[in-house]
Amino acid sequence: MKKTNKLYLIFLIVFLSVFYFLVENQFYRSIVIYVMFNAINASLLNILFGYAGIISLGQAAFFGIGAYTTGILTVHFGINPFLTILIGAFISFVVAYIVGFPTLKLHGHYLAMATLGFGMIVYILFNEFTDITGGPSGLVGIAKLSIFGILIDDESKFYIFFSVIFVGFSILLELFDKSFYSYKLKFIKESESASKSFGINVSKVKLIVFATTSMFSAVVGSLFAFYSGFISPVSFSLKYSIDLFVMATLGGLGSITGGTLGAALLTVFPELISNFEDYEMIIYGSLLAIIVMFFPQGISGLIKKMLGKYVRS
Amino acid sequence: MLEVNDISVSFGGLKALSNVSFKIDCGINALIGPNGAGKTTLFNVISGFLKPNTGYVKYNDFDITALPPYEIFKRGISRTFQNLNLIKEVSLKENLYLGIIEKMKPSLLKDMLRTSKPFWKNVEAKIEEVMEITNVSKWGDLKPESAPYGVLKNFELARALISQPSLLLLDEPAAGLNNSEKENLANIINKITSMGIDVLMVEHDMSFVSNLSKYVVCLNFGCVIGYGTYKEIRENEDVIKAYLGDIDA
Amino acid sequence: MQFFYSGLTSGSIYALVAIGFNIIYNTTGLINFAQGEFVVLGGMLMYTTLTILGLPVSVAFLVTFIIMFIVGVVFEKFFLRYVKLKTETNLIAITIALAVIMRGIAMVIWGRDSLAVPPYIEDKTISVIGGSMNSQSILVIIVCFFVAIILSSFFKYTKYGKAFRACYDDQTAATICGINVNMIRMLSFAIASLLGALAGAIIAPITFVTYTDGIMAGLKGFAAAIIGGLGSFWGGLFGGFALGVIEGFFAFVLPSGFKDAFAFIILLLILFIKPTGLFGKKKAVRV
Amino acid sequence: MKKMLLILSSLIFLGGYAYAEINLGAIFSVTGPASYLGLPEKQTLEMLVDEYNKAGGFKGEKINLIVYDDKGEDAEARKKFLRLAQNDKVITVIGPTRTGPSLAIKDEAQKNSIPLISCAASKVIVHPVNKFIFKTPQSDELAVEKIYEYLQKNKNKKVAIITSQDGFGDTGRNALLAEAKNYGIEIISDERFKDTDKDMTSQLSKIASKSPDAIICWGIGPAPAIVAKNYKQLNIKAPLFMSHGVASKKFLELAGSAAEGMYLPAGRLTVVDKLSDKDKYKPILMDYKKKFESTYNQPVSSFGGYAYDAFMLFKLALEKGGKDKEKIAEALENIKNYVGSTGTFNMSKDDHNGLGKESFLMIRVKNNDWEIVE
Repeated sequence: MKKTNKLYLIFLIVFLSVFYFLVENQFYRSIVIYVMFNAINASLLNILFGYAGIISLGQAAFFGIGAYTTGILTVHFGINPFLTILIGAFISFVVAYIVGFPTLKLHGHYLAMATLGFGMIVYILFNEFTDITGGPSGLVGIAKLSIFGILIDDESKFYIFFSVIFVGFSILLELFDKSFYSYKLKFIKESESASKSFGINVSKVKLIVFATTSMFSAVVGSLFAFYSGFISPVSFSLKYSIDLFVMATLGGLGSITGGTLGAALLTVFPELISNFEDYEMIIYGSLLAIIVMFFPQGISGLIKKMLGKYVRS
Repeated sequence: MLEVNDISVSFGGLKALSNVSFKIDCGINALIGPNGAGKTTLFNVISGFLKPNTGYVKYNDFDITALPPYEIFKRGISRTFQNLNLIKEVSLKENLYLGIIEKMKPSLLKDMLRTSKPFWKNVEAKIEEVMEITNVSKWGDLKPESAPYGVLKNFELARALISQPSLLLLDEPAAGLNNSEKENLANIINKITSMGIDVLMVEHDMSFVSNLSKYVVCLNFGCVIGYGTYKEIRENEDVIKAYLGDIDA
Repeated sequence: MQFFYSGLTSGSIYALVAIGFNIIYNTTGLINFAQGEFVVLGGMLMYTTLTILGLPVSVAFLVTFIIMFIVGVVFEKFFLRYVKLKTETNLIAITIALAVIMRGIAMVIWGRDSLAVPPYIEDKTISVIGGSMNSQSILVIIVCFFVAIILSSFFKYTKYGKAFRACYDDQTAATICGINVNMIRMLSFAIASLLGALAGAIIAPITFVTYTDGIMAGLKGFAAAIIGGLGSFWGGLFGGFALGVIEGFFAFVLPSGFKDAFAFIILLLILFIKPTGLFGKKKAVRV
Repeated sequence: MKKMLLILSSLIFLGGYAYAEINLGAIFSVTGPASYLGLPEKQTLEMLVDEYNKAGGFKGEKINLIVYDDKGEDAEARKKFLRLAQNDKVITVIGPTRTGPSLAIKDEAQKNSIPLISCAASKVIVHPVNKFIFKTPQSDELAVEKIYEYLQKNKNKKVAIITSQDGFGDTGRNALLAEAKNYGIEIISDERFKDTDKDMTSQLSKIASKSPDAIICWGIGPAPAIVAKNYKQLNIKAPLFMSHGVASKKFLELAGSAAEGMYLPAGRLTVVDKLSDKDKYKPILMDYKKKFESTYNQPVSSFGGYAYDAFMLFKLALEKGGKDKEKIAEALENIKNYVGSTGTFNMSKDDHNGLGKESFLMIRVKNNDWEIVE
């Protein structure tokens, strides 16, 4: 039984609380909030991809389903915000289950293409049903969440609320990583034939993992809708799915801290170099290339090597 | 008791197996035959990886022909693979988890909340016991790529064993082993059968088969050309012809 | 019937990109996400050589091909080869990284506006049964078939072609038989880059060139390669035309906003029913 | 993670320390799909601020212009707005270029009570009216009314529309569908295209089969130029109308001979040299055109004009209301008949755009150049 990597979790809590008190400036808080959004999505993709070997290039679609369910239900039907999160999660689970059933029989590039195609279809539906989803000009005026009577409408309140959720999610992830169940995913990724002959119903397990990760993406999508108050299809396009793929790969596939580290780097870095726009793309691409070429295990692999035996993630 | 009845399989015109029928009972049984005789194809049919065109397979009078591999496992049939199917990312000990992951499941909640200490102790005990039988205990913490071939073979055997099957299918267990390793393997297989587990193995090495197996089935070009005790098979002309080729051809 | 002709035009673009995918897939088993960027660079180089430098058409094509050949070589030699851990995901990630770099360079050099390239042959519209075709798109379709014929014969009959295919089946075996695998991999990227450039160059007069075109071209080309069956050139060709005609058909029949959605739905159906595509070879999986 | 903390804290000191100056923020889509709109806007603003500072600035204080790129995405626009508001402590923000990003930062601007002068066209930005939110481009309704008036005069009743699937095309389509009724016009075909599409002949042949009196194509960038080429290829007889989104030399270059005889409503900037001398906009437009083309040696684009007006409005409000954000917002709201490059601005409590139909002229393409029709 592996020891839970408490050091990483403690570090997260310490960093988030110290950052809250040290930095009053809402801009930096919004950056950390965006890092947390990307970290959860990238970690979910890491489970799908790094653990179970399911190459999904359509995760932005489920993130979008959650956001749009919340957006549509609060703007057009005025349903209680919390309920919309549950509805969004449920819809996403069902859609993932139905789509996953035929898709997960595929492997490698075919699976990547099928999920990519699914993501494109959902993106086009967001664009086309203009009267409900607001089409390309998006959906304005999404209600705000209120917990125990406090309306979460500004950066600091959302920062606290979302940090709690993010830490909770990371703990859940950490426990999952050390649980017996995570071995099952690793076995499936490495050799489906061996797993099958030892009683693992491979297609069912893959389907459950795919549907659950999509459900979590939808929940985060709903929170994203509450946070930004305005959503448009642009943020749920193929570009975001590929960004998540790059974050998970850079962070380090198959290691629990991979998603978060990759998200942290790739959300903060563009802000640092944002004053030479013309060259931002070239710098971003070269950074990507260097890390993929020379740090194959991703950053978490790098940190593990540097810290040696202290941290066992 | 495994009953194979009138099994034939053809890959687009090529008849890999044609109306193979035989029954095997407890103890060590061997499936022999020259290369390309259809041994592995038959193995894949029994373990559910390949659906036959005709015929059926029954285990303890329960038809398992149409069952997917993981259902067949649940009925108590485990197998090893010809060219090693170990999980490289995890340590050899963790590879053994695969054998029991479906049999001994901790409640997801208890497992997540790290309060399942007794469960893990039980698992560790089982692993120690199985590693003891296949005497590979000291290799447990290594990754597959850093252990010798013989040890890997034993680990695959240990993985099949830990799932407490009633029938163990071994796909060329002795292939690639030197004599001392073969002897070691023979003792392990005897220990296994003494624990009440039947064995059906696909094997080339006649000396290995002779002193181990009680009952032998010989295949050639997809047909059964003889079955019985090892002595009967040795005298069977078809078998000799199949192996040594026609004297007057 | 016009949708059929418009389908053929856009289909031929997808087909050429799909063939580019297949070349790299055939020798390295890799999907090159930067294939769309080769198309963009091809078009942009034509713009520079033709409109700015005013070179004659044939010289312009030659210069573009030489530059793109070098780009393909550099792509493989200085990037792909230095990826330490060559897992499938890392190799896909490096092609994405290079796609971003090439897009950035294209933006810096050629700016953000779309660039118009003068047509290569006299631009007139030929009326065909039930619709009309532009002379330039007919040229595109002819070049498409021409390329498919050359490539499939190259891969089937020439010595070098067999070496390419050997690398795909088993790299170690190929090396033992004296095939310089690294050279073959480099050549495959160079040819794919050439092909991408050709696609970009011949469609530039019809559709202009913008530095952001690479994403959509790559995506549709990848879909076409999958429909036709990964690895087969004729598959790439027909997959491209099939995707083009399907899109044209749905744009004609349905409210045209949904045409892309239906093109992808068809793609998913093909993937579910026959994962190896129309012409793909079934890869036997040994247990 | 630790090293990231260091970088972030160093940024805090850099940001907060800007010496006493007037900070003007701007967000444009300098990269991404709408980059050919955002770039001229950024260049125009930088040019005007330079000129204003050289002429002594505001009572001796220089304007420190901070421009960020939102890549045409809402999340980026939101991040960059918060950076301007919190870090750079700007007193006004000009931009963004596209409708989506503008709507994304609308309520942030309100919360931080920072006046926002958007360069995006959609009416939704200024309806419902908000104290701090303004926009300089004409809204699509005005352009649509201009076209429908012209159609009504020539008694074309049956109209087919083909619009792009992005913010610009979407708002245009809503305006076209809504305004059709009050001009007695019947929309007989409603086609769409993506701005990355390369061939629209199937949509156009569907339209041709319905034999409309006129076709209106609403989109920006290269795609409408392809629509023009396909329109000529299918030699459809009905006249082709375009939106003000294509009123630029660039479009003529792309469409080439296919644009011949095409109609479109456009701001005066596009046809400035053809305006009669007594036109009151001519001097401003000629001055802007000369300065822009000499500084950047690129043809001036009407989208740059939106940034021009935004800065001029800000300058007027600054001179009247001083450096306080609230006062600037009030000053902006009461600007009356300011003659800008896009038209005459008459701001009011419930109209934060202030432009009338007269800001548009109906022009036609004649041998590769514009010709004023009315």
